[in-house]
Amino acid sequence: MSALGHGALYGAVLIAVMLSTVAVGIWFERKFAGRMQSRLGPTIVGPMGLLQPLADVVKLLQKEDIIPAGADRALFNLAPVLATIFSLGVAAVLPLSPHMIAADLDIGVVYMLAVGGLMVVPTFMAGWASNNKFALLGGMRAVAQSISYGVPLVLAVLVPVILSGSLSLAGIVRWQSEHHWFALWPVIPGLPAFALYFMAMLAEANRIPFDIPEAESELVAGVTTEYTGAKFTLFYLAEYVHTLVGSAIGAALFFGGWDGPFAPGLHWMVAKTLALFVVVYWVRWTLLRLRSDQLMELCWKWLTPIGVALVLIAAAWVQFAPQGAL
Amino acid sequence: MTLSHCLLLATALFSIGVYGLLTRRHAIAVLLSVELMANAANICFVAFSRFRGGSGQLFALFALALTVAEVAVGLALVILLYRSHRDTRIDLASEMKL
Amino acid sequence: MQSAWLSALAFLVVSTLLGLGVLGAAKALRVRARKDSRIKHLTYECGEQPDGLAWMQFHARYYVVALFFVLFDVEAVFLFPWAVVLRELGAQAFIAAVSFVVVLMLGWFYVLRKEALQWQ
Amino acid sequence: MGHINDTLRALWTTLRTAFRPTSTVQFPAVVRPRGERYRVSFALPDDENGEMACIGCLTCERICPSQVIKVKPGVKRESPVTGKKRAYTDDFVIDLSACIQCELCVQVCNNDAIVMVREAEQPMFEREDLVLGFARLRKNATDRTRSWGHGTMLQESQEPAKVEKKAPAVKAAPAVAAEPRQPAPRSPSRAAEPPEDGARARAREGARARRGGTDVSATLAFGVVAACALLSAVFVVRAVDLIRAVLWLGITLIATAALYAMLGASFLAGVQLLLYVGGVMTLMVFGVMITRRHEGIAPTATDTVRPVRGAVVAASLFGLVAAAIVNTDGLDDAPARALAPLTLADLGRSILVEHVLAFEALSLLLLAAIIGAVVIARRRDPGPLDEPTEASR
Repeated sequence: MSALGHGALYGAVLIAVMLSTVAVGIWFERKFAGRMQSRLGPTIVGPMGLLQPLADVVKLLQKEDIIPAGADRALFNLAPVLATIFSLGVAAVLPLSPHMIAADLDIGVVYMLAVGGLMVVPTFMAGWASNNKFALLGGMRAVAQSISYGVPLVLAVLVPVILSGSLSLAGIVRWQSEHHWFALWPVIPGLPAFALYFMAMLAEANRIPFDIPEAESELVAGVTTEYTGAKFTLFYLAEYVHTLVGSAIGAALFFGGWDGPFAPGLHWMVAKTLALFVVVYWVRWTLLRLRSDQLMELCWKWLTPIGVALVLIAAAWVQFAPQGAL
Repeated sequence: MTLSHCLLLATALFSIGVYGLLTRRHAIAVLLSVELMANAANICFVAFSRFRGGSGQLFALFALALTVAEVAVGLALVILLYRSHRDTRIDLASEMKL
Repeated sequence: MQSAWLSALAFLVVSTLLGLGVLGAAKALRVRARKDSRIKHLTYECGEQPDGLAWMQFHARYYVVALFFVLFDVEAVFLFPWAVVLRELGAQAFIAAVSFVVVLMLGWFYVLRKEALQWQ
Repeated sequence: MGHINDTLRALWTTLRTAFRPTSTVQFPAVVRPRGERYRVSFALPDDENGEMACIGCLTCERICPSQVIKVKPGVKRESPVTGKKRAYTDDFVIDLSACIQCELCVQVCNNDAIVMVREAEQPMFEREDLVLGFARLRKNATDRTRSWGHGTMLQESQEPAKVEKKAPAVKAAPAVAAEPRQPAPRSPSRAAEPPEDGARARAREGARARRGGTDVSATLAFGVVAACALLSAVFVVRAVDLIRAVLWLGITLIATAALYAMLGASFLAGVQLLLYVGGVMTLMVFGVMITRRHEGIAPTATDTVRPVRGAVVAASLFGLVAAAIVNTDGLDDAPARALAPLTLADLGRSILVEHVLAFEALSLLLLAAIIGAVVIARRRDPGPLDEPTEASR
């Protein structure tokens, strides 16, 4: 019972924190994007437009709920809820500080990959249940992209696992705080593995330059074409949460998570997460969308073999590096 | 939760799989039924390993990998069946030649 | 360990509650439409009358992609336990895994040569 | 690597722009100064004698490219001010809705009788309100600020008067920097720490002491999981729609994963989710989508054959095995406390030491599966039947 209570409490707090972060993140993204395009961004609602996300949410929740004719109603309604569950659920294994972790699974990395990988289910479900050609195409493409980039993701995540010899996210961070951040040392499997992870994370969260499934110019809005109001909000939320949790996991796996001088661990973790979060938006508002075939070619011809090579290099490092170099 | 509970659950799942295998004609539905049966077998492995020790878990791990290979090739055959007949009923496969 | 799974379960339950809560809030807040019409529920096809069902047949390359994904996942699944014991077992484990990966990469090379992953 | 270089340069450009003043301003709060030669509306001013300068010569009406000017010349009569005979205008109308503000009418006027003003007209609700009538044109001459030019001045100097260029209020964003400078987004440089042996970290690993729930709650949880698994399994074999069957299978598999977690097979539970639910289900879904006929699924009753016979066989199989299980002694013990759950390290050792041959054979099997599946599924004769129907590149 206490374990259940622990999980529920952490879940409630963490989800509340993540939602407010997402709200501020949306504001920040619009402001930052505006600045990058030499615009002002939101200014009217609240001071500096800070209440804009709130206004957006209220607006979205008031929208009429339309289910298209011929849709598979049960699956159509289930998909957004599932998307929320899976995107938030990954955060259960996130180590915020040495003692703040909702569920300290000994196989945290596998859990994270598995639950994150389940995101393909609601995506496809939404695309299929909408009875809409754009949605179905978007859904299929999203699933294809998601599973393709799942391969470099797994390989990139394997690098810190091999270097630390632990599958628990907290264990990996602990190893880094006792030795080195993996992004810094050993540089060769570490830093490229982070780059690989970052790209794969962008692709999994359907962020530009990997947002083919949404591809506004060709597929309207991909799987969310037929969604309105609250259900659309949930998908939107899931996408942001996915990015946020992905950033947090990147910070934990490659940048030492809570490790850092002067400040408490939680502050470091939050700072590193937000830094990565900002980089995601920075990339999003800078680069262009890749074409489907470029996307697949990049994944299969380049990232996958690079990932395999990095895994082998990491293993060789563990094997052959002089003890002092660890 | 005891070993016999797990075994009964596995048996029930297996039987449902058998039912599907016998009654469905669509090739992919047949594959799904086979998945159910393999899943039931895996439950047995894991349950025995938990209650009696031994390397049942390891065997389940290998069995998972084997199932993946099986599904991969099975689906390839379904696609081939569809190519040659424009249909995916499994009884059409009786005359299939590569 | 099992207690951690229970915590994870509770976490998932809380996320579920959030999803359902948002839908419930929307039900409460929603402004009711004054009248409903059939046209409102038509699927969106850029303003055209929807033509036929949305279901379409997809190309077999999707299958190849999914196949490759599960096979690499299998590889990863076996590399996870290997990564944990790598330090302990030393060169023997290293060589075993290297040959495992190399054999799998032969498959990758084959697919690349056959251009089965070509998304064109 | 040109792509990487380009990417970094693009990132640098956006970052730099983000910290510069914006090109846009918040309008009602900040009003951008008008340009020197800003002009929007028209006025009919007086001449130096205080009379309306227009003599109704129609030059402006003729030059107007959009033909928005209508002038009604009046009769010649003596001016009450100077006593000289001059021409007058009875009416003068400009339709602002079609005016392109080319200022040609101002340029051709020899009398400086039509000028443009710097203040715009108020927004209107009706199209007719956009027509500037005589009275409004006259009123504009006194109420509004004149624009920079008038006819005689413009005619004298083909070149506009030199106007000192003021710095614009907001600098436009400069183009992409030519110099290929790279950002230096390195994380806070943290010197390599002195080496430390990994023994401490390894010592932390180890099975955590576990406190399971009571037997009752465990049985209850098992009951829920088993019910989920069985119910969804029934739907798997009964669902007419294949996609739904696959999704139901997903629930069976997730329930099985939960069961694995309850049985202490943590890693296997994760693998089940990762490999089975994420992977095999996707494979199945793709399989269905690829082999679906174009006209839709049209599920037929013929898909399920002889359900009674199948049910009998399945039920008798279940009865037989279940009876055997129930009648076997020693299966009802609770989870053996002595048997600690297998840790991942145990699993790894077991794979790499005892079963290394199976491990290597597995790689060969996977290789065979790849090659076999690709050979079988590859398109060999690109006939009309095999044409991709998905409209993508």
